[in-house]
Amino acid sequence: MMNSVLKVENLSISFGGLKAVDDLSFEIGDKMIYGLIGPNGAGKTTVFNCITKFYTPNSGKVTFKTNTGEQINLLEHSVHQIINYGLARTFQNVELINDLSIIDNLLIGAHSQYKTSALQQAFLTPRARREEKEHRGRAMDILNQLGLADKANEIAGSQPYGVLKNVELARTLMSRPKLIIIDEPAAGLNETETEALAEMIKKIRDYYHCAVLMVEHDMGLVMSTCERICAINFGKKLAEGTPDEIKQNKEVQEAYLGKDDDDAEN
Amino acid sequence: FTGCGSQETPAASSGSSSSSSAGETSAEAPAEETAQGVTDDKILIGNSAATSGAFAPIGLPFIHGIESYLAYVNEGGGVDGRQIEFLHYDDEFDPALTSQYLEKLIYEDEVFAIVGHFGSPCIAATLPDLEDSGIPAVYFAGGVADLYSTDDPDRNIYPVQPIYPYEGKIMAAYAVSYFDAKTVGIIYTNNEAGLNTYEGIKEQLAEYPDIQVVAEESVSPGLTDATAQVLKVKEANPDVLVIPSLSAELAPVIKTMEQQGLTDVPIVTTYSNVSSVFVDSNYNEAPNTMDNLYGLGWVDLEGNPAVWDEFTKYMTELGYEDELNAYSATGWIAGNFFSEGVRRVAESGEVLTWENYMNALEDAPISNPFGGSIDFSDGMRTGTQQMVLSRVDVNSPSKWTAVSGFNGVDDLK
Amino acid sequence: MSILNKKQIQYIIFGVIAVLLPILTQAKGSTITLLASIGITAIATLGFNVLLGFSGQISLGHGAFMGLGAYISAYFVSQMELPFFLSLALAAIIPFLVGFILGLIALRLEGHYLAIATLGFAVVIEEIFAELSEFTGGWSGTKTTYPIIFGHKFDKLSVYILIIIILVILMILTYNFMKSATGRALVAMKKSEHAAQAMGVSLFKYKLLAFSISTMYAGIAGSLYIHFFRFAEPKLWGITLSLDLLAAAVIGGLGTIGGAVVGVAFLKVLPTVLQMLPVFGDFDGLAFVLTGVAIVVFVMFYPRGLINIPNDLYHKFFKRKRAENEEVKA
Amino acid sequence: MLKIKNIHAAYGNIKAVKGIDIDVPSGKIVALLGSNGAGKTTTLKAISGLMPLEKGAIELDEVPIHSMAPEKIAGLGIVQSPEGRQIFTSLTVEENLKVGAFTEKSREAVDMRMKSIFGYFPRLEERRKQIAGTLSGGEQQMLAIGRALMANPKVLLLDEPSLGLAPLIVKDIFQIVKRLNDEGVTILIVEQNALQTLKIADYAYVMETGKIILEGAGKDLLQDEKVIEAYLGGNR
Amino acid sequence: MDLFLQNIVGGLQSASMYGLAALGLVLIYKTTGVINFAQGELGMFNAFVAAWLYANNVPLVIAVLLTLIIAGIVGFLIEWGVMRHAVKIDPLGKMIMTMGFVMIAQGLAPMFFGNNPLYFPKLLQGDPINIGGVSILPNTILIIAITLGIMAALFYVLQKSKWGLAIRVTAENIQTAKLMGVPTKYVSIAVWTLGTALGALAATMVAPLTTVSVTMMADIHLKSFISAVLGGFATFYGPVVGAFIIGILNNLIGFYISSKWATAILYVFILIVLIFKPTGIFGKKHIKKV
Ligand SMILES: Nc1ncnc2c1ncn2[C@@H]1O[C@H](COP(=O)(O)OP(=O)(O)OP(=O)(O)O)[C@@H](O)[C@H]1O
Ligand SMILES: Nc1ncnc2c1ncn2[C@@H]1O[C@H](COP(=O)(O)OP(=O)(O)OP(=O)(O)O)[C@@H](O)[C@H]1O
Ligand SMILES: [Mg+2]
Ligand SMILES: [Mg+2]
Repeated sequence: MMNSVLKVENLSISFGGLKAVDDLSFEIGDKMIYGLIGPNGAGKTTVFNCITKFYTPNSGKVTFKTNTGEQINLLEHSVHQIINYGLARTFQNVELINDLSIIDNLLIGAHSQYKTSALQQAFLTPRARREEKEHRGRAMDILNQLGLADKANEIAGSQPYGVLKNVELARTLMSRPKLIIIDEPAAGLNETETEALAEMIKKIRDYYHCAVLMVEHDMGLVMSTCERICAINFGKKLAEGTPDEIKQNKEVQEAYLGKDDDDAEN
Repeated sequence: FTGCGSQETPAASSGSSSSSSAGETSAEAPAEETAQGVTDDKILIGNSAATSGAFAPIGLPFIHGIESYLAYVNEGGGVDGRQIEFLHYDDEFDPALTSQYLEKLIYEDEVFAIVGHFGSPCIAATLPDLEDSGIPAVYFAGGVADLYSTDDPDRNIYPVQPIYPYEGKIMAAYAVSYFDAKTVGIIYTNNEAGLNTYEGIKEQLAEYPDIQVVAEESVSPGLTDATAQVLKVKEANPDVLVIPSLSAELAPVIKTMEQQGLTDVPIVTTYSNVSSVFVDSNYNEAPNTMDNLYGLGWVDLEGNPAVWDEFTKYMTELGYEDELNAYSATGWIAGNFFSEGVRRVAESGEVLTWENYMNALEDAPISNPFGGSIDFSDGMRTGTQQMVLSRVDVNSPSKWTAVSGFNGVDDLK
Repeated sequence: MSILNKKQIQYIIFGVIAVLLPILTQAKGSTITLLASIGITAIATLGFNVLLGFSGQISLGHGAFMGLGAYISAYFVSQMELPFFLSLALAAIIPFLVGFILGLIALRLEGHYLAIATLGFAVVIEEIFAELSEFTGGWSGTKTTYPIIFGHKFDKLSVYILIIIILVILMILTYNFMKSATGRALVAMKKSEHAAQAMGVSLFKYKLLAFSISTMYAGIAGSLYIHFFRFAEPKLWGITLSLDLLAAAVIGGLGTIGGAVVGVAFLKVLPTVLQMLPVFGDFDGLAFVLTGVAIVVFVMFYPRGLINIPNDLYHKFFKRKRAENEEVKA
Repeated sequence: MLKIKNIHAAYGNIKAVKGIDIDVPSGKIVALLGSNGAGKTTTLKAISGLMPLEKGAIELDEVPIHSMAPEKIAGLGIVQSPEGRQIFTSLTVEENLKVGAFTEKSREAVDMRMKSIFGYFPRLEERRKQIAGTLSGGEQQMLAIGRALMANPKVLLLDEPSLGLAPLIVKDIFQIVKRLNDEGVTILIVEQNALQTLKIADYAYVMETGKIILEGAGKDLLQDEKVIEAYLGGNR
Repeated sequence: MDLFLQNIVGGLQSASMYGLAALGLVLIYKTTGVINFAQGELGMFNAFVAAWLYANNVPLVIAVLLTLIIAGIVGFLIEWGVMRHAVKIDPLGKMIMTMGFVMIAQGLAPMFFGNNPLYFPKLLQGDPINIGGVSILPNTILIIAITLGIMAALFYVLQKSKWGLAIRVTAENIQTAKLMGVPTKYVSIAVWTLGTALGALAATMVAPLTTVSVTMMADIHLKSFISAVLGGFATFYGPVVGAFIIGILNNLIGFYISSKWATAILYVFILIVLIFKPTGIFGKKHIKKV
């Protein structure tokens, strides 16, 4: 048994008659970059939503190893609690607060870290000030790491898509996560940008010591960053393995990648 | 905190601009100066009343009635050579605004008197301020119970209109004595006016041992349908039905009565509805019910044709010919009551001070140009206490005819 | 210069001016009444702004909470003879708790549904105000006096000063609060519930918090109202008042502290000024119509609120210069 | 056919497009490439009339269209599949498609087109009654493209059509674009996937910070590795 | 039993008017996201127009038709003159603008038509018809029929026709709707025109029950808003059903429990319903996928 941070067992959910996720199991090791791939509508985003409790699955178990090393079943907790245990996410359609500055957006990511009460904050007690300063400093560090420091005070809404995706990524880090799950981080990026993103994801993992669960259609990114990949279709697992194993898998090729023949670019 | 001290002590007997007039009117007694707002040729009075928004249909005619009366007086040379000038602010029926404008009137515009303070909540909210200031306040367009008092000779408050609870008593007394009723039904509006009148009705009915109240229903302001209430009353089948509601609620109630076939029970309602406008705008939709509709009146518009003509003439002259209704008539009355006091002061040759003015008001009963009179002596501050009962009569010009004389509660026992 | 840029300092300066100006200019009583009325309503609007401007929920029942504060305060001062400040505190705490309980029930609702639920509450409360005559004086209303604080009997001006002091304190607290983590959580919740939840913001908790805080402000405003005007009756606290709070918050500038004051001032001063003008004032009802027109026009041209006018003007006049400077540098 | 002449456009103080010229000849595929925030989307918005011009002109068959209302421009046959999908989330898939054909009077034509779109994207047919907001990201993208096709456009503007689509479907998309073009539709396509795009494009423009910095025939650019590396963020 | 039914029938009449007003409200809301606070007061103003026409000897039916046309023009002018130019303003701001219209309508009505309440008759005169012990006015039947007819027409248009689709997409995303060639301008003009006319129709029907006065629509407007919320803004039948529930319950509570507490009890009831159905009885939760 490997040392896993997240273990999904027999997860199922259906909408009406549609089985969006069907008896799916997989497991992510500590500080591992893990890929979840599959055709459109295969159920990837739905898996994310189940893990983070935006949806309540019909059955299954999601075990997460928290910051304190405790094993908990995420399904027994509610949406806003998930991040407290060290699991943060991004969204397929970027969900930032458009009229706040980028640094404020990051601070929202640190929400679960604040210990002072609303009253203390209103009265600007020394503790509240200290705390605010500390988180602000941390946010700047993260922006520095991700090369966004010069944009810290820009209003999020005026930034191009690519930047916003990175800000969302940065925001997850504010919660000192053990695992971040990211939905299509490379969508809308060109190849150079995607490569930079690949580096960034690896750096995040190394620097912040967290595991990454990623859904992505850009096979360049997936194959170059992920240590293990799970391919699903119709909510069911097609295959799981190393990037090479997945690339060679006939079923995955058929359902998702397409035959290698005209893919000269790969 | 001293900044406002000067404002809190109004010049009860000293008007800034009036020292010369004092010398003229009573050269022998230079100690006495005219009150604020009075000059040689002018008396400034004022009020605050809602003339916009939902209450404009009442406030505007009322103000126009006052203006008409003053035009009438001023055209005749004013009172004792003084023209009466009238200042008015629109408080939108918001007590906070009333309070603000009242201060402006008393301490900044320095009017001689407040004439026709308007609207129950606005009156209630500012009554303490009025009393504190000591300024004569004549006529209140509203019937809040606080206006009523019988034992305070120093009170500078002179209500003229009937006060709700008292009107309720007269209503009940008429209902019992005129219709010889044994059972009474009541439908009242669930607001300040309705509830206070209702309490007066109940109080009076309690005095008759053998009278039974068989239905007490309440309607909410602005309703369009009173089926539940009317059916309840219909079931109870009272000898007479008392509805102390204003026209906005009375209209839907009688129309529902017509629809539900409850057309033969006599209805007694408040004086506010006794106007041609009410009949004109409702009769066609509820003819059978309204043939049995009676209303109190504290004035008899047709009883004194000379006054009516005068009233009509000046209203028309000022361009208010569309507003010849009960509200404008009350404005006229307000103007009349105020002027009467000034006239009396002038006749007795005294200086126009608040003190003298108020004494003059209390001197003798003041008669209402449209009938009836009010006595302010010995601390009586009760508003009108005698009322007539009229019945809807589509053939008369005012659409109502009196069926009784002016009676008070005691007269009806 | 930099210290003047601090919002808290600006609010204090505003307060000092609001107090000194009428005293120095020897303003008349009615001006003080107007200013006090603005101050009181601004407090309630400030709270309303926390609810609507920051957390994005609409209530049409806040007038009722103001009424609750007013009656509580009058009752404890006049009937129970408690000190004024204790009554004021109760007039803040009890509406806070009632708001909390109503919030527990109503906050499953959103948008107009919440608006109507709170409106329903307001109607029921109004009915109760009218019925509980021992406590509220029923339809005839209730009266109380100017407050007596530490044996010192207040008068109109001193109550006004008290109102401004409380307003400024609340402005500062609200500002701090809105700039804090909690404030950001509210804003996040308003803009994207999903994102907020994923970041650990409990929608329920924060909606409830915003709601109860705003009802608390309304309670404080109500208490000050009754101790300034010394009279209250049930109709005062109805939907008209709630809509006024809503309008003031939007016209002044949603989600801004100063906007609450500016919006209320606009709505209160405009009719008074229009009435004083020669032609408009003489024509009955015209001032009312023009107030309506002004609301339409100002919202249309300043949808982000009147509070932004100075800023916009500043940009209009200094912008060009700045752009030129930058051109030169580049 | 579609000519863009020296247009400028800005969001408040932010100048997003600073004087660009683009020519989209009839029956051709023209690609508009460039990095994030270059102003590509803004250009497409300007063509569709959603973005007022500060300066410049846009002409369709010599007729200026830049001061026309967006719905008029759509009526002329210039139809866009916008960035970020912008599907109507509360409507069903089928209703979304019907809105796409709003300017079409004939019912049969609408039914026919819907059928052909279901041919391109069978997934949409399976989900015709599903509320569009609950579709997966890729499904929504298919719907956005399908909806644009429903209008039977003369000029089709595609803003990053391959975004969020699985590799297999991406291939399909480019094939569909090619096929539409063969059927006579003029196409202006914005894409991050520069290599694939250049393969099918007749001509391409490259934007950076609001200006065109490079243009040329698709094949020529594709051959020029330096260009691709420097401006298009691609490498082999 | 008769009394029970009589109470229900009595409620239907008011309910229909809440329903009609609610339809106008929902129509405008669905397209523009704006709660038109002025719906009732514009209706009031138009009722004055109708009463004035009638008083000047215009035949009743023509007076009503003319009024509807004038109301339509008023709605058109509001959209064309003001709302259209307020593109950048969020619905909340627009809502406040409609509050400005309330003041304008309330202020202008007495200026144009005087301060007296005016008379306006029922569309259908005639004595109550007795059906199984329950009496009902022909006019009441007419009002109910009109309401249900308009509801059905709107339902059909919205759900089944291309224009219904146009209305819905304009409401959801006006920019993209334009991109699809939907003439959103006409859509908003059409709904403001129609919505205002519906308000006026409701007002001309209310007029005979009360009188034509500045305050005549205040309660109706409020109840129509509440009806829409109770039934849910999602459909056109929801608000009408909501209106009928309110109209009928109001009477039943008034008759069987207490007329004094009827309103309060009704609101508590609505509050409870909303807790269980947070988007109204026929409401749909707008799903936004993450
Ligand atoms: N709330 C819902 N109601 C109904 N169907 C849903 C719902 N959410 C998702 N689905 C359906 O479930 C399937 C899985 O959706 P999901 O978003 O998980 O796909 P995905 O793998 O993320 O696809 P993509 O790569 O296109 O984003 C899709 O077909 C989608 O239409
Ligand atoms: N609504 C807006 N408000 C302010 N600035 C904006 C807005 N939309 C875009 N911008 C800015 O305009 C510039 C051009 O943006 P545009 O969306 O046209 O770029 P793009 O080439 O489509 O980029 P991407 O590849 O990210 O889609 C960018 O600097 C962006 O930040
Ligand atoms: Mg997905
Ligand atoms: Mg773009």
